[in-house]
Amino acid sequence: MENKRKQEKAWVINQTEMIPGIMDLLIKAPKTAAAAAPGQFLSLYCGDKSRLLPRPISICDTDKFTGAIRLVYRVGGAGTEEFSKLGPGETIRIQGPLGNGFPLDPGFSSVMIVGGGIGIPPLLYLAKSLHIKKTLVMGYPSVTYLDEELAQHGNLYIATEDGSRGTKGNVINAIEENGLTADAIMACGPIPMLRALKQYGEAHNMRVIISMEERMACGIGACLACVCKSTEKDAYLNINKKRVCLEGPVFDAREVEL
Amino acid sequence: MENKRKQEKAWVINQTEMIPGIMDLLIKAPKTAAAAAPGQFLSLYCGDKSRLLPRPISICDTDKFTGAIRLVYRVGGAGTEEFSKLGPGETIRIQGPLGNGFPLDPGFSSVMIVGGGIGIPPLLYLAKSLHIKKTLVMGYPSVTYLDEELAQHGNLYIATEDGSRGTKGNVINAIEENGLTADAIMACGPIPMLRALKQYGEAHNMRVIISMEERMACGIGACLACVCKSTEKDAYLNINKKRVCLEGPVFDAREVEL
Amino acid sequence: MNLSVNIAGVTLKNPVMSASGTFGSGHEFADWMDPGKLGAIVTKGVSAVPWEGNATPRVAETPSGMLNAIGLQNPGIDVFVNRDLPELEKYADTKVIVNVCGKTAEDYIRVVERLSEEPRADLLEINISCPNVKEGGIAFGQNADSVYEITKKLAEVSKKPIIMKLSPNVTDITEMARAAEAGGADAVSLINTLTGMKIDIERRRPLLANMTGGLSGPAIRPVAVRMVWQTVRAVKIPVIGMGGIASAEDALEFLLAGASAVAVGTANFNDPLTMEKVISGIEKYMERHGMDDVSMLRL
Amino acid sequence: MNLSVNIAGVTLKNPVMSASGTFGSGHEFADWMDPGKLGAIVTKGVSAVPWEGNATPRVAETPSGMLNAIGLQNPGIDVFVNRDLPELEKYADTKVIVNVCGKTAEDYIRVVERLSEEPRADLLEINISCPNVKEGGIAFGQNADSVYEITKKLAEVSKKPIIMKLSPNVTDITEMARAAEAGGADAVSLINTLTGMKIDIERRRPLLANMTGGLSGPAIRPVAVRMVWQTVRAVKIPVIGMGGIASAEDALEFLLAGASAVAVGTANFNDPLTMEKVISGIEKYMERHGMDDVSMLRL
Ligand SMILES: Cc1cc2nc3c(=O)[nH]c(=O)nc-3n(C[C@H](O)[C@H](O)[C@H](O)COP(=O)(O)OP(=O)(O)OC[C@H]3O[C@@H](n4cnc5c(N)ncnc54)[C@H](O)[C@@H]3O)c2cc1C
Ligand SMILES: Cc1cc2nc3c(=O)[nH]c(=O)nc-3n(C[C@H](O)[C@H](O)[C@H](O)COP(=O)(O)OP(=O)(O)OC[C@H]3O[C@@H](n4cnc5c(N)ncnc54)[C@H](O)[C@@H]3O)c2cc1C
Ligand SMILES: Cc1cc2nc3c(=O)[nH]c(=O)nc-3n(C[C@H](O)[C@H](O)[C@H](O)COP(=O)(O)O)c2cc1C
Ligand SMILES: Cc1cc2nc3c(=O)[nH]c(=O)nc-3n(C[C@H](O)[C@H](O)[C@H](O)COP(=O)(O)O)c2cc1C
Ligand code: FES
Ligand code: FES
Repeated sequence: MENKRKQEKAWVINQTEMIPGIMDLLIKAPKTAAAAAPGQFLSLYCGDKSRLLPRPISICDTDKFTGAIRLVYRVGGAGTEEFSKLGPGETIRIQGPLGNGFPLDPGFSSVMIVGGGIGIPPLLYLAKSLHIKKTLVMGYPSVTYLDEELAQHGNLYIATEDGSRGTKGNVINAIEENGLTADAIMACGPIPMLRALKQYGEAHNMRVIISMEERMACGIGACLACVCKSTEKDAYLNINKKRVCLEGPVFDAREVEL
Repeated sequence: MENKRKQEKAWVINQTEMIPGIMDLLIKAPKTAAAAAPGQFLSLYCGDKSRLLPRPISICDTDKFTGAIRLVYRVGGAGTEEFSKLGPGETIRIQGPLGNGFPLDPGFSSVMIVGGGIGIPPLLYLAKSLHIKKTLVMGYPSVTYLDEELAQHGNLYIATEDGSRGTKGNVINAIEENGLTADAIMACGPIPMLRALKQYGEAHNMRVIISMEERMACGIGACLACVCKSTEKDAYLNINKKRVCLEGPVFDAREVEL
Repeated sequence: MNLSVNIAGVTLKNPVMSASGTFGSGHEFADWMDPGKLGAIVTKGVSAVPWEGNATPRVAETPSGMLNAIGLQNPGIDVFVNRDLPELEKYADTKVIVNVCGKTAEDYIRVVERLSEEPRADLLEINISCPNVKEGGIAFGQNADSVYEITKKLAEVSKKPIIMKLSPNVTDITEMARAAEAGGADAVSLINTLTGMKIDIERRRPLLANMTGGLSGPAIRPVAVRMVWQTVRAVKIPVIGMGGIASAEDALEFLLAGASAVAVGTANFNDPLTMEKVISGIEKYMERHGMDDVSMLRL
Repeated sequence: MNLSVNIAGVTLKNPVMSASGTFGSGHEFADWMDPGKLGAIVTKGVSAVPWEGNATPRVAETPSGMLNAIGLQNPGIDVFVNRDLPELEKYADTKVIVNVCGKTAEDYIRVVERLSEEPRADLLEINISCPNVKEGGIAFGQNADSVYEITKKLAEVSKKPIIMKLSPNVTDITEMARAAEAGGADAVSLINTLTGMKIDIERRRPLLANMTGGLSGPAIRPVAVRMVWQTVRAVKIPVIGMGGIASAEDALEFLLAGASAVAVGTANFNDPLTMEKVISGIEKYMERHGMDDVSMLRL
């Protein structure tokens, strides 16, 4: 068989801690980078043999010219802990790009890009790649990250839970406080945020496009681990479920139950 | 409780491949080095969490002043493969020194130190530390290693299976060919070699002191994985067995069944 | 060198197959490896009607293993036969083993009868060992009498050879294997997953929505090798071995133990090329040991 | 903060103990950790007369686990009582649980009667689940009737509370636990090892001299947690949980599942400080979750 896709052994170009607990990893993986689109993700594999399952991490940015991919991730469990130790020249096994990203020619002319917490990284790549009118709304617990870079791609509004910057509260508070409007919302973040945005979109007649998360095993549609509930019967699965890894992670909010 | 012993996090000073498949690892582990004696071994722990059991490796040399320990080992399975990748500045978890080493004040005045294959490394430390008349006999499959260093501590006779150096054949052939004699034999190597030396010693009325190997789990006498058969009932175990890790690895050949 | 093996009259070009449920309906992995290289493709369990499966989280990682509680989600036999099975035509050289699940004996019978008419289904693997569904599944597989009963019913209606897939969650695997043989099974496959559980200590509740799940991956390999070894020595029908195979060396443990063929499951999630590596690694081992037929591996 | 737990009338200052067979007779580890910090020391299985155990190799490494087939080598009850038990006097604050093995019911009875007279033996753990001996051991533990019978006999003669140690190599662990409870057990402990096997593909034979061995370590933890969870919900007597505990987080899974105490085995071989870390980690977790009694952990 020709034209098969392969896991890539990526080289670490650099890695820094952006803010406590959040790492900024730059890897060189030309084949994967070449195919990547905003909203897609990679499966990252651990070196430690006791950890078999991939860690899905969204593509935060790519440089197609140098073949670099940027990943921004939170150190939570053992796998991300392992990744956080990687230094320049070390390698990491990756598979991707996986899933369906955000529509880049979406058929509307203005969009609010809304991110929350560790859902923010893929939105940088999206903001860079989407050439329509963009307003950015990012919610953080307290310390902000990626905000300066995001601000280069549209007006940026910030919400922090502790009120240390921008609107005190969540992204909805920031949207309302600043009276922001757009034809549509594209969002990534925790489920409660996505749920609130879906309602907000319905109330304001805006299309809402969201990126979902679920625990995965294969990352390529084969194991049915990562399903979310869909409002309609999925054409392929023949039940009211969709695979986050294959039909998603990006869905029209109307398609899925939150 | 005071005076407890602890696993030590050792720093890799340097590692090189001596001959294909045999690594020469120098680590800094001052507490362990301070207590070490020839014939004792260390438990080396893997970084990879899927591999739980320690790898017992004999102490090839120590420098009490710098706190360095030298280990020479063959890359066989996954654990030694992992160790072979360690570079300067990296760390490895060790426990030791473990077991009982060779008698350094043995009550006889000349000794033949006999090694075979990967049993040779501990004999360098022994040769360095034993201040009686020493003759060294080392058997290799083909390519020799550690021979130059060994030769600094006594007359060295070499046997190679393929005859590429020294006597063609095994260590017994070398002993006989060169008409070597001594009051006693101290040896480390494969069981067939030890068995032959035991017989040779009985025939020639020489005391034979050997270092044994067995698969281990605890390395400190608690699990009873590593027993060998003993000729007499062991005072502690109350059966005809001895623990290689605690009563050994060095035994008088008369004590054990080979 | 002859790698081909015969399972109940069906010749597989090599003894390596996918483990059911880890390989979708056979084509999901096609971008990442060549399903046509396999001795057989084993498809995800299919039932008489579409099944929703369990709530998420459906998987959890465990040391050298994973828990799954997919709950046999599947699109139902109609879609499977009309859409998925034809997709596999393109791997003409590779046999197709369809994994069958059901809640009642009638469910199984319906699916088996339907598949009996499908030329692309070479063998049927009957899952009586899924720990993740409330009814059916493992309930059939943990008692020798019911293993015998269900096997007998299916053997009577099936026009394809049937492989009974056994559960390791039993006191004596050989008893189940003998019951399957007595009931007319053409082969047995083992092991399905060991029932396990992981507790999320921060959220203070079981991590899987289903509470318990099936443990698979290298962690369970020693149990699987032991059960295959015992079963091979207890029955005359072929034994298909699986459980934690992630390399050719692992597969060889099963083949040496006497398995006629092996399946790879969880390891595909870590590296889609695992099965291709297993096939070439078996070849290299045989070469190195001067064996020209895969049957020589058996101890 | 109260870490103490009560097992059958015996108070352990904390719920952490060594797993039998991995901790010698209690003092082997004393250079490397402080046995006096444990809630209880559980000693290696002891029988009426000295046992030779199996031939070597007795252990093999497996992914995130190990196989052992020590075969219950032990110096016999006389030496144990006269030499090893007095050694444990120095850990006055730590309870002693003596693990008992036998080939026949009479063997067990002899040892239990003897230990009944020993003040330093606080509790007896009856090993009816060792997969590595030909007679006795697991044979008693894989059938509810024989679990009941042996428990009943021992409960009658024992002056110490008895803990029946259950085998995971059964179809339904709760059945065994209920049989032990009905027979008069004061507690149950689980799990002993899962029977497994590893084949040395280069030497073309089982790696362990005994062919099969018992699988332990983190690999089996999900199975152990599941069985403890089920057992806690099936019996009223305390359940001591073990199987793959290597950290406080792991131990907490068992305590949340409802275990009254936990034992650490294989992990001691990797790091002798494991049990001390488990104790302090449990404390920290309780602090963080505002719990002042270890009994609050149970879900
Ligand atoms: C499509 C997608 C994109 C993601 N993008 C990012 C990102 O850009 N940055 C980022 O920080 N995080 C992202 N996540 C979450 C990230 O996958 C988890 O934080 C990570 O897998 C945790 O691994 P661990 O080893 O730290 O945790 P462990 O607890 O050791 O992981 C154990 C297992 O659970 C899985 N798991 C644990 N938490 C999650 C989770 N929240 N979602 C999915 N699987 C989980 C792991 O993948 C692993 O298989 C994304 C998740 C998905 C599904
Ligand atoms: C007291 C003692 C001293 C030793 N000194 C040396 C030495 O100085 N240099 C050297 O090269 N080798 C030495 N060995 C052998 C060395 O321990 C093994 O080669 C090593 O453990 C293999 O580990 P692995 O990860 O490569 O193999 P794997 O096959 O991955 O090991 C799996 C398990 O089996 C054990 N194992 C495998 N082979 C052996 C063996 N031959 N002996 C004991 N356990 C084994 C491992 O420790 C591990 O627990 C010594 C062994 C003992 C008992
Ligand atoms: C995600 C997942 C889904 C599974 N689904 C099925 C299934 O539908 N039918 C079945 O018989 N076995 C199923 N199994 C069990 C596997 O086929 C196999 O028996 C088991 O996982 C052991 O092999 P492994 O360790 O190589 O994964 C599934 C296993 C996993 C991990
Ligand atoms: C080397 C070894 C020896 C063991 N010996 C005994 C024993 O004598 N009696 C017993 O009841 N269990 C014995 N076991 C089982 C352990 O006590 C424990 O139940 C099992 O190993 C699971 O715990 P772990 O995963 O923490 O090791 C032994 C286990 C090992 C690894
Ligand atoms: S992770 Fe396997 S189907 Fe999505
Ligand atoms: S390795 Fe445990 S007693 Fe020697």
